[in-house]
Amino acid sequence: MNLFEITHLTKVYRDRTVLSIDKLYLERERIYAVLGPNGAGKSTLLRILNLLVEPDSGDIKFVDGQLLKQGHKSYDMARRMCMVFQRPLMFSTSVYNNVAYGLRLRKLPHREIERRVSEAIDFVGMQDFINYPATKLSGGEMQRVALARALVLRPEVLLLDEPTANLDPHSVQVIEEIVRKHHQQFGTSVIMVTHNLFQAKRMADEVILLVGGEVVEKSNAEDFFNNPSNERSKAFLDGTMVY
Amino acid sequence: MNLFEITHLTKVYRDRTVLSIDKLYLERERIYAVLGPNGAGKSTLLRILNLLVEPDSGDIKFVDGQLLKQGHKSYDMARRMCMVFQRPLMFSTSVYNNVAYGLRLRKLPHREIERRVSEAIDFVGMQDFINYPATKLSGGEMQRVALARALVLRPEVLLLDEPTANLDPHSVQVIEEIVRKHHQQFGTSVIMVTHNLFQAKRMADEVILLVGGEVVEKSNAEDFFNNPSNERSKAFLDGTMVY
Amino acid sequence: MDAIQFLIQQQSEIIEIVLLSLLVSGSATIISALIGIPLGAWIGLNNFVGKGLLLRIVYTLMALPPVLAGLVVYLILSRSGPLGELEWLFTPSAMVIAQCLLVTPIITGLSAAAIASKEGIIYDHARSLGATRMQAVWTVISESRTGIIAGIMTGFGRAFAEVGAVMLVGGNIRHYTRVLTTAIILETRQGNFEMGVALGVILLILSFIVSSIVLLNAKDFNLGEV
Amino acid sequence: MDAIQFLIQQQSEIIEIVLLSLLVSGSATIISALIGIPLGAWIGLNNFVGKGLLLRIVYTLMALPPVLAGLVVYLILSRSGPLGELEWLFTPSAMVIAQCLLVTPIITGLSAAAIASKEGIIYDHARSLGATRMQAVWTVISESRTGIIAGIMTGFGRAFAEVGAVMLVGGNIRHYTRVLTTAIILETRQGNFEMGVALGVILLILSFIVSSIVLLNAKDFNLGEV
Amino acid sequence: AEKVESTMTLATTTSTQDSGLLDYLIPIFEKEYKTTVKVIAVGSGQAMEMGKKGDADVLLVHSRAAEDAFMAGKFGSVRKDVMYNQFLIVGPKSDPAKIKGMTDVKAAFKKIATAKKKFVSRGDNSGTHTKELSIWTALKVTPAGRWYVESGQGMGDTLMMANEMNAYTLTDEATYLSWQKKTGLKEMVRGDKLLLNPYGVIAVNPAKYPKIHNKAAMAFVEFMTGSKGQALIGEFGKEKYGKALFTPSAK
Ligand SMILES: Nc1ncnc2c1ncn2[C@@H]1O[C@H](COP(=O)(O)OP(=O)(O)OP(=O)(O)O)[C@@H](O)[C@H]1O
Ligand SMILES: Nc1ncnc2c1ncn2[C@@H]1O[C@H](COP(=O)(O)OP(=O)(O)OP(=O)(O)O)[C@@H](O)[C@H]1O
Ligand SMILES: [Mg+2]
Ligand SMILES: [Mg+2]
Repeated sequence: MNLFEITHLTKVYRDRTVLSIDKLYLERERIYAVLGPNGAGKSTLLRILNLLVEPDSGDIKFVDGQLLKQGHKSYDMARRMCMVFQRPLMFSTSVYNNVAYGLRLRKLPHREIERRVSEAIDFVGMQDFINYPATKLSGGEMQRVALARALVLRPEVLLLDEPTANLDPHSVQVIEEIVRKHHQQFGTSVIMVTHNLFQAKRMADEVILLVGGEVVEKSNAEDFFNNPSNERSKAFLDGTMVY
Repeated sequence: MNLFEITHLTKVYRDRTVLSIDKLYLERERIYAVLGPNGAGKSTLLRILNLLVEPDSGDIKFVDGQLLKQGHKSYDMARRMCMVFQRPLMFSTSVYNNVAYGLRLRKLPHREIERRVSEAIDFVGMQDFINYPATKLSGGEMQRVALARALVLRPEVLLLDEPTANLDPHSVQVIEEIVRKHHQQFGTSVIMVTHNLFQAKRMADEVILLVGGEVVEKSNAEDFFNNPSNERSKAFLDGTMVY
Repeated sequence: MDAIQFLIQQQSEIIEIVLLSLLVSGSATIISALIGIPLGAWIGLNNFVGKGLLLRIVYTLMALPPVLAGLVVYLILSRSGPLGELEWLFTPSAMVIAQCLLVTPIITGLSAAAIASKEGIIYDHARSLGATRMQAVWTVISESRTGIIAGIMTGFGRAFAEVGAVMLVGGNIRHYTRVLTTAIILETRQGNFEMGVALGVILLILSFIVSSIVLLNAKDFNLGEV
Repeated sequence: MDAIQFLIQQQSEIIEIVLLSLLVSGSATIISALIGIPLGAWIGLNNFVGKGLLLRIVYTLMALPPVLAGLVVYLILSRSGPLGELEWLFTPSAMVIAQCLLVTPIITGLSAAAIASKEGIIYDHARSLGATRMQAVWTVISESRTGIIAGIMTGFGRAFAEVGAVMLVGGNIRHYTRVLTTAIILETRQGNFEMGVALGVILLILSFIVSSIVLLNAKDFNLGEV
Repeated sequence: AEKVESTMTLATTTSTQDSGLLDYLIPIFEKEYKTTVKVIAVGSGQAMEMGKKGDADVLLVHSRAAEDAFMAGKFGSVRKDVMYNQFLIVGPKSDPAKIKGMTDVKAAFKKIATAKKKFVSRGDNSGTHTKELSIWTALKVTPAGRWYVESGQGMGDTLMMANEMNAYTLTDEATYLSWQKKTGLKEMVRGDKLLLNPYGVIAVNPAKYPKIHNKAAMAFVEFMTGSKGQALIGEFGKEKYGKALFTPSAK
């Protein structure tokens, strides 16, 4: 069974087709890096996978069922994934409550929540900020909390939209380590958008290059970085691509 | 004359001293990179320089006058700088109007505004989006517009807070080029916060390393990257620093 | 001075009036909030055909004159009206209904505006963390609470201060449906302006207490910090 | 049907009443907006000692009963009052003043809430792009306009629908200070309920037109898109 | 007619406006004296308070005791009787207290009180309410209990309320007639001389407030109590109700 089977997906904003994917199959329990220039449709793709945005056409199969079929959406399936946004929004309450949010929705026992939230906050190195108002955090601190908020739910799929863009080099390592550990321990599938080619190299099993809403290349990470099969991939990697 | 002469600067948030700089002199017409872990106080420093946040103590001299003296602020001087925020906010209007904002405030002639705005939008590669609602842009597109909105004003000082964090590799190059050009052409002083060490290496004349609100090292970029004089700098560069 | 003396003499009657005022306007506000906040959230969060028209109607009804609201409820509850059987006319229940007509559009319209002006992305964040539709709406409401609380206070103020509707459907019956505003009118019509003002001041003091309690929850005002 | 026939016969008088209603409530709303929006912006943007108290007072005054507002203005403008010299009692000016007392707190409180709930960082962005304090406040107001417009509409609705204040200080003088709401009261008092309702409907239609115009500017509602 | 100020403020009770009397008289007066009358219709008490504060130039009210106190306080310069109409006891057609046709108002009140049948009182110190209270006082009865409802409202509203509650009430004839179609209440008791409802016209004393439009006020007093005004009053209502609503009574 595949993780996602995306077919004939299109999304139009204001008469511009920002996403147009004819066929894209993703496997389970892997780490995908989605690369591509600004405005390529990366965030839009993640949002569609999480059923936050309705595409103009297209169906999506998810593991054992139909996530999206002819406009009919299965929110129960979407709940098995979790997204960390590119510009994460903090709920105007404490860091603790932000991280506990998803667990409370799931009505877990109080004790369990407390344990898991503390653990997740420790993971991302925010233990000193547990009672801090989350909206007052620095950019990097917010990104960590946003990640903890997702990890604490142990979703089957993690959708990460540039999750380390505002982190310092050491924190990037730490966070990558955490994601990798989750991936190994729980078999979490990860789809991460990143502009950091080194990160993609370090983390990804597979790379997807999106340009202008289309999948230009999808291949094994090693191949992608060492022998890009495609002119545009090569240009992207060289940083010479002009969009 | 120095660009900034910062003395005895402290900022306390909720009983935590997040910034404490005894003495920091910055020179004119140079590019400074401010490095440091998340929560080090980098953004807070920029905000204070732009008089957006009031420090708890400290004075700041700016070029030929006193920017901040015993709580007395000179907003006229602050207007000679321009800041690009870490999480830039778009005014809910078109890209054009966002970029024209500062020029309109300055009551420039209509023609002049039109010319300079188009030029700035071209610079950052957003010409196709000139009438697009700015709040609908992708993360990277917003960062470009935010940069254009600042550059168009040709300020004496550019305060950039992780201005390329969400940009794709090629765009990073383009934007760096633009900043460098502005710097050379107009003698703009630049202070940029970045987590991208390569960027700092490429761009900066001088590097300032902030850790825990304190200036750990301030030195010539070459020296900093090749022979960090300080244990903590070394650790930061190696990515082994644990905060 | 006379007015104050009089107030003291009439203490027990005034307490009765005050309690009924709070009960009627309080109930009307709560009921209206239970209708208006979800409705406002729905309008604020969704785009649909006819949204503009619906909003315009809501905003129009903000200007519903109390007398008209009263008249409509009166004609419905009157013995000759469709719900005459209930015998609700000239009871506190009728007053609550009439005030709901006035307050619901206010809370709906202001909740819709409060929610629409908050970042649209709150809902998405909640959903992506596994919230059901209802839970996500609740999160949006809770994040927009400053505006919604302002709406609730505006609605309460409207109910608490209005007289046209409660006068008509309540009848200002002594010891039964007399509230502060109808008492003020009664005094004014008799030329006892000082008494009118004195009762008005009592009303404002009560409203001050209510707003003090309610504002505690409006976090965006940062009332904790200075 | 009678009511409609009557309305047609009385056309010119009704037009006169409608125009005065719009003039009085419109002026009161504009004046209140000119006071309330800057004041609300100031409260919403700043933290200062006494902010909580000030907010509570503003929210309290939202519940100012029209009759009380009318009474206060009456006592001030009365020949025996401090401003009796002006001879403003029973003129449209007096009605505008009394309605301003009712509307200003509403617009102030709702503007403050709208601005406080928007991202605080709007002001900073404006300043960093070289806006003066005033220009930055203006930017914040403009970005919070959905909430502020809702506040203005609420205030207008309040003025347009209220009767207690205009009745007291205007006197409901035919051809001079009679507005829609006082006309409704007059008809109701005479038992002409149909006429009362008919005038009420006219009032609502006018309010619908006003809200249609005003809502065009409330961008967050995304009325353009569906 | 002599020259008077161009405007004048008349404070009056709602009954004169609501019955249509003023809409009928005022235009004639205005034309005759080339002046504009601002009619402010409020409660009797409020009208007199307006006189005391100098906000009205002339009053047309019906609350004899209060009017006398007003004159004694030198708030008015002239007071004259203008007209009277009748108070009636009205009630539901079923007439549960069996008072229909009685002419002795006290006896009728007594019957209502003993049978504890619903009675709606204005309860607002208006002329009508004062009259009602004087009857209870004469009977040495303190009305209280569930049957005795104090509405605290105007006459029209009180009539509506009595109708909804199947209750009796005391009303002036003018208001009763104009509301008759709405309420279906029936006339029960009339004709007792206790039930006369005299209206007076008072010119506010210009000595207190020099800005009072006294000439116009005096002209109005003259007009209302003069032969022309009195004749007009005697005619008013005949067309619509088949009988005059007010009886002229100027001496
Ligand atoms: N709600 C929207 N309304 C209109 N246009 C939109 C909307 N969301 C996205 N777009 C446009 O669609 C295109 C794709 O956006 P998307 O956010 O998916 O890009 P991205 O690949 O994530 O880019 P970045 O690297 O800059 O984050 C962009 O050009 C953007 O302007
Ligand atoms: N308004 C505020 N209220 C409370 N604490 C604040 C506020 N602003 C910043 N802080 C705290 O001050 C510290 C420094 O914040 P700052 O934003 O300057 O960090 P930074 O160096 O820019 O970090 P990053 O790399 O994550 O952007 C952080 O720990 C942050 O939580
Ligand atoms: Mg993106
Ligand atoms: Mg920062």
